[in-house]
Amino acid sequence: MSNSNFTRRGVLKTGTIAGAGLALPTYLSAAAHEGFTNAPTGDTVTLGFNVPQSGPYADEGMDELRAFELAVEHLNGQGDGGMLSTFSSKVLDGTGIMGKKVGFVSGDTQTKSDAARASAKSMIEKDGAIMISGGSSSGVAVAVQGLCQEAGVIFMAGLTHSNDTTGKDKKANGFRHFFNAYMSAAALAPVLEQLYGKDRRAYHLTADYTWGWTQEESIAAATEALGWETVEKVRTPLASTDFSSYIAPVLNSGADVLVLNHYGGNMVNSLTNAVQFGLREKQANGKNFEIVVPLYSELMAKGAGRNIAGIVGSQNWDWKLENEKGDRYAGTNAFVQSFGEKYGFPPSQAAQTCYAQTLLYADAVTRAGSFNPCAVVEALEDFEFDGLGNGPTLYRGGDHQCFKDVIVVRGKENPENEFDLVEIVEVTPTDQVTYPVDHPMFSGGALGSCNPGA
Amino acid sequence: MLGLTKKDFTMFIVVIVMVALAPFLLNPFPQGSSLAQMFNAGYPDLMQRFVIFGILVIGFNILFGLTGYLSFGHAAFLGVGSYSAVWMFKLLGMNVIPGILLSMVVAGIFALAIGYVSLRRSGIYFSILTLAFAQMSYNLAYSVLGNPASNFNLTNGETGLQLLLTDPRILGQSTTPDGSLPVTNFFGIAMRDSYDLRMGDWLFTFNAGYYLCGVIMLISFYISIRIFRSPFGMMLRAVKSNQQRMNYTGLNTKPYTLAAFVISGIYAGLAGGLLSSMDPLAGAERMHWTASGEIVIMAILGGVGTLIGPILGAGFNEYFKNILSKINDSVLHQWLGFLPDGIEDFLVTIIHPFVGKGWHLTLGLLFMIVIIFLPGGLVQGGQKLGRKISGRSRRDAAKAAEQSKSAAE
Amino acid sequence: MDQIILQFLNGLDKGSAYALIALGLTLIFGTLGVVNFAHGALFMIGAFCAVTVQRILTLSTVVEDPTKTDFLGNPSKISTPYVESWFGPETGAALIDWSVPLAIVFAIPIMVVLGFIMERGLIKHFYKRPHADQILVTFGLAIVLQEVIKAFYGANPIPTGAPEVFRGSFDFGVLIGFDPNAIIYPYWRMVYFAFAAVIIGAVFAFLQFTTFGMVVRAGMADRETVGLLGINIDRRFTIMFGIAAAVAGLAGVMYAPINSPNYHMGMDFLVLSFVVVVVGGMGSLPGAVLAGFLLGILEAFASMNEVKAIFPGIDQIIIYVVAIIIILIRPRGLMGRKGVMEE
Amino acid sequence: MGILEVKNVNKRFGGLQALGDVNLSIAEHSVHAIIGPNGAGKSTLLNCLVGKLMPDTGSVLFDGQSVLGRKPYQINQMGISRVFQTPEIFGDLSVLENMMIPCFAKRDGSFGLNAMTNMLDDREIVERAEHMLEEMNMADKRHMHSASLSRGDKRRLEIGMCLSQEPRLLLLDEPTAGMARADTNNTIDLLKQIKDKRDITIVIIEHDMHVVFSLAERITVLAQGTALVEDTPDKIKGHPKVREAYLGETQAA
Repeated sequence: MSNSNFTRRGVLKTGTIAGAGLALPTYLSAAAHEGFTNAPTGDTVTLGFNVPQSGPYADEGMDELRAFELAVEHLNGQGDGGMLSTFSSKVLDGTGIMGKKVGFVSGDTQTKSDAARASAKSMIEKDGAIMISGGSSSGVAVAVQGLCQEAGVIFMAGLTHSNDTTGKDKKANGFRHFFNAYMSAAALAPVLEQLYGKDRRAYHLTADYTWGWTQEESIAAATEALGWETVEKVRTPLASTDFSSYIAPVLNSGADVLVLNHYGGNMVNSLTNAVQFGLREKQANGKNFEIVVPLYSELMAKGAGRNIAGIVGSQNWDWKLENEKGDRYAGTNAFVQSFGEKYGFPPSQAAQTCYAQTLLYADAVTRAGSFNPCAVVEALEDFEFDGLGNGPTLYRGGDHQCFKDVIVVRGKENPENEFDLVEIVEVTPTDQVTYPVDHPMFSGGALGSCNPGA
Repeated sequence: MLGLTKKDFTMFIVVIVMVALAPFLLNPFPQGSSLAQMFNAGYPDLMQRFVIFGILVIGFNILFGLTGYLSFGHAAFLGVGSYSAVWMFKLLGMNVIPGILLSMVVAGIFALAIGYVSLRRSGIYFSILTLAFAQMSYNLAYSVLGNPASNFNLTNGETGLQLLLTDPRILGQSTTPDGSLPVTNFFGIAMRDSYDLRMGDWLFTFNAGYYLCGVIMLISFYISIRIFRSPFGMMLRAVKSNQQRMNYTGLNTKPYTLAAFVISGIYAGLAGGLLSSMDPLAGAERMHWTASGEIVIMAILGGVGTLIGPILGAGFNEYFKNILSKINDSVLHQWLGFLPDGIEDFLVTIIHPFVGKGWHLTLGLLFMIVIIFLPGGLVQGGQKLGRKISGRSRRDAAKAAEQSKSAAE
Repeated sequence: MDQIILQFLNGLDKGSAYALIALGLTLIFGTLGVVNFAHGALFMIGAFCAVTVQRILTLSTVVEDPTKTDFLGNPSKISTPYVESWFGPETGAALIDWSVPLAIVFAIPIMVVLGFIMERGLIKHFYKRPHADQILVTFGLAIVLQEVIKAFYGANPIPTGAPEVFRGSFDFGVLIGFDPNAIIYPYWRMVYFAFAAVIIGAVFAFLQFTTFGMVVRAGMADRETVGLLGINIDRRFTIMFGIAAAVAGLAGVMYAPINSPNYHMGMDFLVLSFVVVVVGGMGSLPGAVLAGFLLGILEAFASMNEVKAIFPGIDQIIIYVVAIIIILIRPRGLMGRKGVMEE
Repeated sequence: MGILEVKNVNKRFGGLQALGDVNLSIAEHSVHAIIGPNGAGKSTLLNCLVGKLMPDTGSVLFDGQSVLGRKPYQINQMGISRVFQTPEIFGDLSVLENMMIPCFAKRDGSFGLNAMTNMLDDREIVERAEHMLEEMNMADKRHMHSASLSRGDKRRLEIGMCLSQEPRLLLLDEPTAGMARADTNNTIDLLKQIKDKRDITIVIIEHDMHVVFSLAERITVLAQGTALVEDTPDKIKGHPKVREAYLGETQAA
């Protein structure tokens, strides 16, 4: 099949006739020139921000969208520039990307694989988006990443923590800045040992879906390596709202640590239930009973209220990082400042990851000198950078995962204000959370080759 | 013609023309204009959805519209069909026909089993039975049947069943020479192939997958017309009207309702198979009760028991869902940019809660408005409108006649 | 054994939430003949009444504290709730602490009025329409209500704690001779169970022993005849709608400390409560309560590790399996009347 | 040996003996009325004949074959048609369609998956239905929505629907209940016509003595679940037992 131009009133806008072959439809027919999907033709370039706007993660999605808008502003030279000034790569100058003004479209993933793909498809097919970013769950990330691979656009993952995203479901066109379950486990293990000792018995409650399973596997492996024993791994239905019947047997099971592999509303409810049952005041095996929530977010802490006090978990980033841990984490304050000025509250880790991903994409395009996804992939692979708030970071070429320090946090006992919910306990350095590309927890998939589409 | 009455045939022709010309009809605004960005719907994914959900609701209407049995678990068949088709692409090859056929067969078997049990009850008890079966399927697909670590990973859980480079595909290739996944095709025509037609500022996209779905939708629609007009269809309406009389007229209602249930299940399976053929990933959310509820909503929105209603209802729902969720503040500002700043900001503030993250709110309000004011759905709305227009033109004609008469005098 | 007792307690507690919601749903269905898909939304609004009361009580005066800075480096703001400055810090703090029980007082009039508005403004136009239309319009209303709540309160759950005295749990096991910690149960859940029992008892007593209740019961059995007696049954039914809304709202208020309220909690309960109502039998109040407790208890037992080891994933589907079995064995649910909602 | 033989039929509802050892023999080609006071068990007996209820003990033979344990539609297919107290028709369908359905049932049996032909193209059925409508004097109403018919027309339609199946036994459950005198007389005339023209047995359950005595050839009186007497109308009129059980009650009422 071929693209054709058909002039009726003698007005010929573009003069391209070229084979499209096995291609997604291209709205901008010049795409065929360039040999890749949605090549920007005019003076703008369109990015697609696909975030949950309805459903339980809607607030997180809105925070991601705010960060995207901020990033677009900074790329276009508006506002205070945020992390552009601290970013180690200096090719971005506030004139958009390669001189093209950055525009964006947004959509709703609804935190459903199907809906997220439909939304991403409409961005690619209708709006001519050349990069898709965002999302707040791993199922969605994997599904949209697969779509972008097939369509020939770049996917810059938002919040996705499952090992699979850059493990068995990794794709050449997809990149993840956020950390993953293995890294959480590796970062938490030494802290847990230090806080609770080597002789502990853990009881896992796990949300019964892909992300829950990989986190359970990672945490169990890391804690067992410390000498902890895993008493039981219990799967809880995703749709559960009341976890009492899963929490009730914990205390009598011989366990003295409860690991909650839950996220979002599930985690808020299970933690609230656990605290209701008084687990935190109990003694088991002669020790204080403890609760661990391996993946933590500000919004979850907010939802759990004072139940979060004293609960240990891990984060990709925290807005207090630079203030408390020094200028290794440069960029943090610049970002918090410009986000806070605009929206009136500090950004979440989801916002930071989305902001950083947008800048990283823009930077890679500029360095590559092309919007061609394959050129971008090449520019991002094994790219080392600094100044985006996480300290020195490597985008590993073997699996498109970022490697950087992981933050271990704890819920504050007496928060001073509504933003000050967690305290940073420890920052686990990069080399402790790094794993080989062929680690068994990440095996089973292949990047494949980059797909430029048309 | 084609065994249809003249009226039905005319309607069928109108639908054929609409399906064939959809790429034009759905892209009324020139490419690149701000209205196009929001209101144009002529891109392949959405056009495919229009016709696929059309098939789904046409099938649902055969059950609900004719027999009055309200199934609240129809999404299960959609999901089962989707999974079957993807499995076919994984195991056999990327031609869509085996996948579509299998999805119909499997959904039919599923419908036979669920229908056989559920049709022992009627009314809301039937609805709850179908709901219970569908929710069971959903919950199992999401968790137990979808654990990648187990040997029995039928559905791949939350992520959804997807193609892998390592799939066998015994009649095709596991991987294309350049290392990517092969694409779904119909005897070599890739489903995502498109033909772009540029006319001045306008751009129209003709997508292979859309036309395949469109043809299948037309066949499904034709079959549904035939069923509506057949003795079988009359029996189904009789079931809805008076089951007691059916029984005392020597007719066994169970096989009639079961046949209707299975037919509509096959339609749903077909829709699922087509969804997977257009985009080979099947997610468990397709089976969630809200998805079943959406099918009911589409049917009632369009007009229950009417022939054309399901297509209108499906189109209405999909269109607003896709369009509303993509409007954000910067788009609003772009639209209303011609207004003075104060008024622009004010209007944006007013509209803001109803678009983007608020699209559910708008859709909910639209449902309520339609259902309150148009009990017969959009079809009734169309009839009312038609009557008003024809009424006015008749009045106008009468007036004109009178005037010419008085002028003659 | 201790596990069984423990899960039984859990079941009673889950069951009391199901029973309360199903009771209101059945009241509306039994009296008005309307299938109300917005009932879950009423439950959710009840929970948000608790949130709102908490918000009102914590409305604060804000003063800048120059000694500290906030995250942007500006002087940080110190807020003192008005109630603390009016009634003194201790009384004020106690009031805030007790915001959930206080919300009951606040929720009753709100829910009743909301019920009246819903019935007079929308539902009454749907008495003669098919059940499918009723389902759709109330479903639309449920979406609208929850989206309005989302627009005001966001999508994130909002922690709404129980009063301090009800935090923590009680060790039942010790009382009946088990080891410590074998059977522990949170105080607030016990309060919830007791509360549910009182509400259910009150509704039954109201229907059984008041003339108003007797007329309503007669109307549930045969609307036309009661209408012929010259009794304005419609007004009473409107009041019943208000009462049903209040029951759902109160169930929501008291549920707020158990799980932090969020805007979609109504939808989470909706399907379940319909299953409960149908299993109980359409139109039967005792059936709804019975089925609520039955399904709650079975759900609790199904989540035991020992049971899951035999039937993997049973806790995901138990409710539906039980519903299917009961409807097949008993065509009209546990206590349903013949001919109700069978067309 | 009659066409319908009811032997020792018993039916209990909890503590209530609805039918006690009922025996009944209905001769072919006769018009047989069953009368009795309210609660005598008339409806219960009828329901036992058509498969809606299952007697506790006893047998019901239609043309030598037992009807017990069969579903209503199977009993209908054996040749028993039932007319209800309030006309049961397909209110959402047109009059012609109402008439076509029993024609299909007669020709194609209890189930036919005839989904691809246009029903109006089935000339045989359409002609049969139209013919029956003419016989019922309803041909001009054939495109009407049947729910909008008058009660008398609904009754005619229902009887016509039953007749179009060419049943051997027609059961009528108080066919004139709630009718005005004129409609009642019309119905009587219609039933007389049917009796004269057709090779059919009619069993009629009736309250209205005027109807019973103008139609019936034999009458069975049911009281308190048992068949008191069976005889010709003339004999029944003067029967002391009947006066006591039946007329006595009507006088009191």
